[in-house]
Amino acid sequence: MSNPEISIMVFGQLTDITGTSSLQVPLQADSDSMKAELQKRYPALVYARYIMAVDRKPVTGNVSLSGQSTIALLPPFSGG
Amino acid sequence: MSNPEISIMVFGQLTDITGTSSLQVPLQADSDSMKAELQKRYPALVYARYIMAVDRKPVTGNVSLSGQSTIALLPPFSGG
Amino acid sequence: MEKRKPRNIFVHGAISTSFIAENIERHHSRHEIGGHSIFLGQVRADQVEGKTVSAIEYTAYEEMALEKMQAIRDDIFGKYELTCAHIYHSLGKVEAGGICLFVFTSSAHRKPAIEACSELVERIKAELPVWGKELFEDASYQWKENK
Amino acid sequence: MEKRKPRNIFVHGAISTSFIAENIERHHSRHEIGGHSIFLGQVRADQVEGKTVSAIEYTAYEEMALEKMQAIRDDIFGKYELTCAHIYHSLGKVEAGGICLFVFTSSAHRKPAIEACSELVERIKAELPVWGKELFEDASYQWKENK
Repeated sequence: MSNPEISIMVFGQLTDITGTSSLQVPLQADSDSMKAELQKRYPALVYARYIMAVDRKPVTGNVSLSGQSTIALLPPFSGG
Repeated sequence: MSNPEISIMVFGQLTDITGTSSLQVPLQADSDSMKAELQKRYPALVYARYIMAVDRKPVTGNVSLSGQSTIALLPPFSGG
Repeated sequence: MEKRKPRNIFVHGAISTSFIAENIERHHSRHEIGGHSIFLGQVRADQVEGKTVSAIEYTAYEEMALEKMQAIRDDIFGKYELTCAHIYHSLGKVEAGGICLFVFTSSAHRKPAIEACSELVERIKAELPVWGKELFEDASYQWKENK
Repeated sequence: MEKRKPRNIFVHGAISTSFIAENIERHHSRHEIGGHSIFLGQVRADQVEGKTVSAIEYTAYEEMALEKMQAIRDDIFGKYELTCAHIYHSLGKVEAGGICLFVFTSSAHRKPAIEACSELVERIKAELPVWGKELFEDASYQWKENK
């Protein structure tokens, strides 16, 4: 059985890498495996500065994911 | 021969003591004698906080005065 | 902590001077206020390798930005004795010379308003998930970086 | 130093929000500016022994104040990298809730504008020969004191 797909929001300069602001990727068990999956699909992410946010909180360490998780990729902020 | 009169500008709460914003007093040789003359006329000045300005500069020490001097009495500033 | 709906800070396009004036005007009835501090961010026409920035296009992760802004507000109100604080940030395109950020704090005496305004500006730039895309006159672009 | 006629800073009565808005608006064509800092002093309806301040009446030793303000401007422009600075202070009566002081600084990056604005406010309050007479509702008064 393959993993269900989940949407990932992509912001700022990372959209230059992904070509879209909303990715559909197979759900992974945790944020570390999700990062690995994304880097396999978009090798340029390895060199990009970004953080992952899960449920609108920046991920520090590794957190587990579910189909209800809200996931986003955030490059350095540049508001103001 | 009596001294010529000179105008002295009075500002802020000092006008409560002098009753006017422009005094006419006999010219004195220097700022110290002028202060003494003013305190003789308005004894409440002894207890008032103020500086004298001559030609728009605060007087520090004693400066000599002439009929061309522009003299002002300035209580603590409270702008803004 | 109780869950509140965070207040909106985002406005579409440039922030107008009439919007700013109305905001100030609304405080004339607040007779306990003695000082207001305002910061306005304005889009600069920077030169980059012979090209000129003509506008910045802002995008944000809005839900996260509003939650974060509410947390920053709570911190600031805990730290400074303010009567009020108002924050507005542009989304979408703001031409060079336009206002993209409006931070407005008020207090009985001047110090809290001045210090809180300055701290809010720093935290907004560092902590809100907002991105600026600097558009050049020839339709090329680069992503803004905050220092 | 060469003798210049110092620029005027005094306006009669309260400073209107439309005056403030026009002043900001005029900077939209200055594309090298990235940040503006504004301080507004507002007349507070302080309570003193059961009486309420209804207005402040400002007087100044104008010639001396303008010369001093020019000297302060020179200091500030020597110390901070500003594109411009504008200062306005009320004379005459300003009702509670009205704006009596408007300090407005601009720079390419935010820090100089913010720091210069704050320093200007401190120096204006400490060094300009201006006096505020706090008028109570019953026609009595007391002289304002700056801390």
